[in-house]
Amino acid sequence: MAQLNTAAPGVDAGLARQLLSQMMLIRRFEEKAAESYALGKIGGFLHLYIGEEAVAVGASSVLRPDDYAISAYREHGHCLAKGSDPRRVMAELFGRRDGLCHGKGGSMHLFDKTTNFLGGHAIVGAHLPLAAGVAFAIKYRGGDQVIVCYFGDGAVAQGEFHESMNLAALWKLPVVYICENNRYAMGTSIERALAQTEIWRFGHAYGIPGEAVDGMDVLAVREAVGRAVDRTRREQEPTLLEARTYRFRGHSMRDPAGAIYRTKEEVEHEKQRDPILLFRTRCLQEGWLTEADVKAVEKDVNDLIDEAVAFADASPEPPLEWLLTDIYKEG
Amino acid sequence: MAQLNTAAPGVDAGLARQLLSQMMLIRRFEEKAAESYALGKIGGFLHLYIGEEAVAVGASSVLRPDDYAISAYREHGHCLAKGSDPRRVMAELFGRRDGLCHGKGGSMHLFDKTTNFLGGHAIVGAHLPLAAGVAFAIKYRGGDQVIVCYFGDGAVAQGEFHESMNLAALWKLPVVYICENNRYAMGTSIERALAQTEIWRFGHAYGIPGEAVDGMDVLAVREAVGRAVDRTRREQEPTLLEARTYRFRGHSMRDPAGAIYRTKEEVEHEKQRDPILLFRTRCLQEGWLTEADVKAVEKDVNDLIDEAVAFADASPEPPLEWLLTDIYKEG
Amino acid sequence: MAVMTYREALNVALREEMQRDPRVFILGEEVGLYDGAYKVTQGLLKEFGPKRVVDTPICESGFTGIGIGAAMVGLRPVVEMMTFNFSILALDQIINSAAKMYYMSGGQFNIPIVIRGPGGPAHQLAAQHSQSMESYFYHVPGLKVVRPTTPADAKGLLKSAIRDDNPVVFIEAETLYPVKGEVPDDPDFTIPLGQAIVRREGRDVTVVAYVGMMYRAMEVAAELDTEGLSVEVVDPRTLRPMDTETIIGSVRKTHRAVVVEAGAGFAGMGSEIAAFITEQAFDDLDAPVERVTGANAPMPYARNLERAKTPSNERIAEAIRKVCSANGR
Amino acid sequence: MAVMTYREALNVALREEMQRDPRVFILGEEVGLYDGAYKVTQGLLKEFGPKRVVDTPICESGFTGIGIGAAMVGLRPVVEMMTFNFSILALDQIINSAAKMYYMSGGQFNIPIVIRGPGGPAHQLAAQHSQSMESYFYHVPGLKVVRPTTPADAKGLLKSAIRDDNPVVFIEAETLYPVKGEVPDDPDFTIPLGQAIVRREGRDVTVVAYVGMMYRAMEVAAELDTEGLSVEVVDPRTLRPMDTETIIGSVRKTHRAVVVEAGAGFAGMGSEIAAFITEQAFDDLDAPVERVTGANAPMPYARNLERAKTPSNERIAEAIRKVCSANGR
Ligand SMILES: Cc1ncc(C[n+]2csc(CCOP(=O)(O)OP(=O)(O)O)c2C)c(N)n1
Ligand SMILES: Cc1ncc(C[n+]2csc(CCOP(=O)(O)OP(=O)(O)O)c2C)c(N)n1
Ligand SMILES: [Mg+2]
Ligand SMILES: [Mg+2]
Repeated sequence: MAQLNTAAPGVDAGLARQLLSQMMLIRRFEEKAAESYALGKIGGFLHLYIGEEAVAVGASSVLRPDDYAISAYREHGHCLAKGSDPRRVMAELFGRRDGLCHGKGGSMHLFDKTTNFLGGHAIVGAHLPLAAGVAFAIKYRGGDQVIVCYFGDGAVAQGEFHESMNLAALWKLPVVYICENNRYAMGTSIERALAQTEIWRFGHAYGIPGEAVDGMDVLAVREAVGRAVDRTRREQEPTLLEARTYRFRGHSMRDPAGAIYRTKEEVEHEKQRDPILLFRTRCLQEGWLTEADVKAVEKDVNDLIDEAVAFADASPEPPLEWLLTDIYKEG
Repeated sequence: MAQLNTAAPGVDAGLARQLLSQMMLIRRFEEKAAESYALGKIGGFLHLYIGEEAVAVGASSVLRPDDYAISAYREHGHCLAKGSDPRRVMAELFGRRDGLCHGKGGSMHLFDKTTNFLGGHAIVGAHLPLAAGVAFAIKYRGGDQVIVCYFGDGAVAQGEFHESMNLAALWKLPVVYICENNRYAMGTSIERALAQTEIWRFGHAYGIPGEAVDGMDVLAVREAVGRAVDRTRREQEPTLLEARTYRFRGHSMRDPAGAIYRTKEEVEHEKQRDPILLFRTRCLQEGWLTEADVKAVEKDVNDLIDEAVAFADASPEPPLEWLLTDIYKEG
Repeated sequence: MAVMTYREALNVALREEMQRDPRVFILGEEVGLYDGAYKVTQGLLKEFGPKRVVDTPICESGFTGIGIGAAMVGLRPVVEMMTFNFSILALDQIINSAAKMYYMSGGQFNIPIVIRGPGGPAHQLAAQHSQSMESYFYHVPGLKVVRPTTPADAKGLLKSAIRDDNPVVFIEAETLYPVKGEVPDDPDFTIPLGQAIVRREGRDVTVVAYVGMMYRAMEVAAELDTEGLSVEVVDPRTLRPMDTETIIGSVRKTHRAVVVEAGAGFAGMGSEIAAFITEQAFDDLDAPVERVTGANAPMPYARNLERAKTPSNERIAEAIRKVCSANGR
Repeated sequence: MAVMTYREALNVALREEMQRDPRVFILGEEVGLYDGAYKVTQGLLKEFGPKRVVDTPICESGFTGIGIGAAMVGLRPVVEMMTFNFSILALDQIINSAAKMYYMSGGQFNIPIVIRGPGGPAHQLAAQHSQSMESYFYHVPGLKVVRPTTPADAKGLLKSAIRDDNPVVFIEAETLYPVKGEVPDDPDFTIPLGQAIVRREGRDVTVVAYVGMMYRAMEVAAELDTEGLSVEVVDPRTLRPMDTETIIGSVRKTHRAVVVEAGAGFAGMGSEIAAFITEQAFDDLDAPVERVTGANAPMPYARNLERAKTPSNERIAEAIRKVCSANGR
């Protein structure tokens, strides 16, 4: 089995536990969401993040609470990693009153003002300019926050990718763009979508520094994003990171196998690099955690997610009048 | 005064006369159009090409009649260089029945099916995908034509630039993109619009070969476009050329001076590199043409354009019923 | 006649037209290797190869522009929008390039393109993925706009759209893909664009409805029959050009009209239909035209709110009863 | 009261609101160094500096998205579309991001943004640069849509739009920029969004019209006065939310209505206005509502065709006479 050997300065038991526990929380959340989808408790599109947890967790671990994050529709992990209450996230997936968005947004449109998580956007590419706009506002106000913008490899073909890179570079906006390159946009591999498959290189044209990072290695992500965030915060300039990752499931619950466009062997091969297994092994090897620690984390996570499901289940449907609220803000 | 010294293999009196005469024709056409605009015979927006003639003329001189060309709204020169009858082009500007488009298109929407000139598009950036589509059709049919797509530096910030580059490179489409970099998009200099001002370098990211060329030197343009067209025709792959040029007038007749955003000195300096003066001098120096030849060309051109104006003037307004024709093509 | 689904009928139409005319090709996201996100293009890559069934990256404006450019020089592209929600990114190309080119060029360059894909409210897809997109198109001179309701219409209208020399926006109903019906086998079977159809004859009131709402109207009509109300249901099928004649003819007979639409009501298709009915049949009308429309809200995710967003059978029935009771029937 | 042009009134509104609220800034093509393609932002760069008056490259989707992102976290951007024709490139951002965000987020993120610029038919700008763009917006829940007719309205409504907590699409009339009128000086003068105004009282017929068509309606009303026809002219000013009350009130008084609009008629704003008038005042109407609209064609370049495209005074007068003669006045 594959192993992680990146340098790990400054990692201690506390950090290791935090990273492992967040990744496991997201994984467990997603598994339960899939179950609930099968039970008909969640409807619509459900895009699971399973296999990609190291990106959200590694990246979020270097953000301040007042930093912002924004994402597309495969955003449960980003939202949870930024600190949202799993109960309210699950309730949103269930379309219930106590959901983050009171049941109006659903899986693809999670928003959490309390954690500065800015959505949850389902038009591929459209949130890249929004991220630049948030960065614009940060700069306008003279703040020192940054915004992290997650997007898929599929968004790179979209014109708004280019418009955003150009504007962010031209105006020196503090946004860290993180492309989660899982090599497929639905059934289209990057080779069939992009004339340039080394996505971070697109930054060159705009003078945007960037790099590719192993998105299955939470510490590698943490380091790369850490560097990027520091630089972006300091220089007030964008960065483009490419996190190389893989989704273990289909594109959404409606593409359960994801088997038309990729081989079983490929999927099995990639699963050898499960970011959670890899990091757990590393934690044990390095002595950051014991088997007992890991078990405890696992139990805590399971309890939390069971609680989230129970909470979501118990939350009532939104009242019918809410169909017509939140359309216009009054006064 | 500046001089042209590019190597000029294969230039003879015939070619020299052709190039000079076309550039002068376009120049004279534009001057007369400006006059006619002042007289109220032309309305709306009128974008003059004065100063940039070497690009259209150099490029068109290497195209076959069955090759295509497409452009934006500053396209009188491209249309004329591709072979349209100046009388019908002028009549279109006048909004008359005998105009290329029967008066429905006007200055910004010249189309000529007989010369394979595909417009005349006024949404910045929007014709770049159209060009790729024409190239797609060429390839689909197994033809060996190319399409030349002219666009301004302003279009580079637009998302469709990126989408077009990516698709053309990915699918290996025979389109020669020629960016006419006149350093301004209306009042916005490229430095204020683009994080990368060496526009041809944008090709790198997509693996599109390209180069910058002196757009004031008709022979240099001819050579560079010649090479690009040969390569594109042979390899069925796109090319991105950046022709460095300058518009001597304002953005349109409504911005007559173009003086808010650039200095008089800059404009005067650039006028020293008037492509027509430069090429005329060269022709005389090299002995391709005599003073008498040049005079004769000048006279022919003046006559042609006087005739074009007379023709346009004499052409009636389109009949009112035409308001409602050409909306749908009947089976 | 074969019985097949709406989805299959579309698939057959595409296949037949591709067999018939080598200039026809398909372009869009996941249309090939994946066999279509909604499987409408299933098997076509296998039959016609990658030259004619072309998978694109995600760049709606770019690939729609490619289709329009190809159509300028004589190909006949069928561009699939994975769902019509994404067509908004290509709207400039569809409206400023496709719809206007024939006019701007003074009749030189017509654009024989079909832009097709699923649209309308779907199941819990929320605000950005579940909406009636026809409103962005039917106002636009130069476009034709089709919304097919039955499998037979899906086939016959799509074939006409592909053979049409103009840009046709062809919005299928995402929720109707599995619906079955009889479909003529004849490869020359087509349904002309711009012809409405009377789905059900009736004496007391005309209900105008298309796609999903047509099925609801038919259910309601059957129910109300038992109450002694005779409902005529007219399906425009093509929204532009609109077959006002058939609709007006029906209203002149029934003297009452209800228009049903799934989309938001303010300035929707129903507004135009109500307006032209009133204009052309004012003296025949015994009551103002009633509109039953989707709520003027974005689409919510929660199931109960979603259900409340779109006209229910109850609301349709209520509107019918209301117009029928006005000025005594 | 000062007399100033529509353009100046807009300029003053921008200046006052920028002085009042440091969160307000302007973003768009040529708004700064060039002082605005139509000079609406003249002098603002000089007064407020490049931080608050931001020139953008040509990328409507990108810079509108930047505005929306900035609004998400509390700024109050005014995004200029050089002309509204180009807003079609930003339509996804305006509709899918700005209009829906407050709803999708369950009331967490409202988007206080104004998208403004000139729109409507202009002079010989042809199909792609001369069109009534409001039809892409007024159907959309979550947006407010304003079309100011007079200099005072331009000022008062723009100030309200900037202070509004929702996305407002503010479409000025390109041809009205030089029109002069009295404008209140008070920096606290605003006109609430969603309030129509009766421009002229009359007894016999209600004409609903806005921007350029309002001026034509007023001219026609004055002419017809000499024929003994008393015309009331109502200007909605805001298209969404529409002040149906004022319009219906007027129709209940006059019993007749004509709606005038510059844009193409099929499924235009006039369809909705005609529809709700008929719905709400059916029994008060002595004749069907007449619509006088632009031709259902793209905008031609030739001067004579262009003139024929948009409703003339003659056509407006004819429609008024027609409704007034129906069922005897
Ligand atoms: C503009 C647009 N076009 C198409 C879609 C449909 N769609 C949803 S997700 C997706 C694939 C995106 O892939 P990628 O960006 O790589 O993200 P991933 O799903 O791999 O996380 C597509 C085509 C969409 N949502 N938006
Ligand atoms: C999408 C779009 N946005 C804005 C405009 C208005 N506009 C017309 S020309 C122009 C400048 C274009 O500059 P460039 O591409 O460099 O061409 P040039 O005029 O220099 O030839 C602008 C902003 C437009 N026509 N289309
Ligand atoms: Mg992907
Ligand atoms: Mg330029």
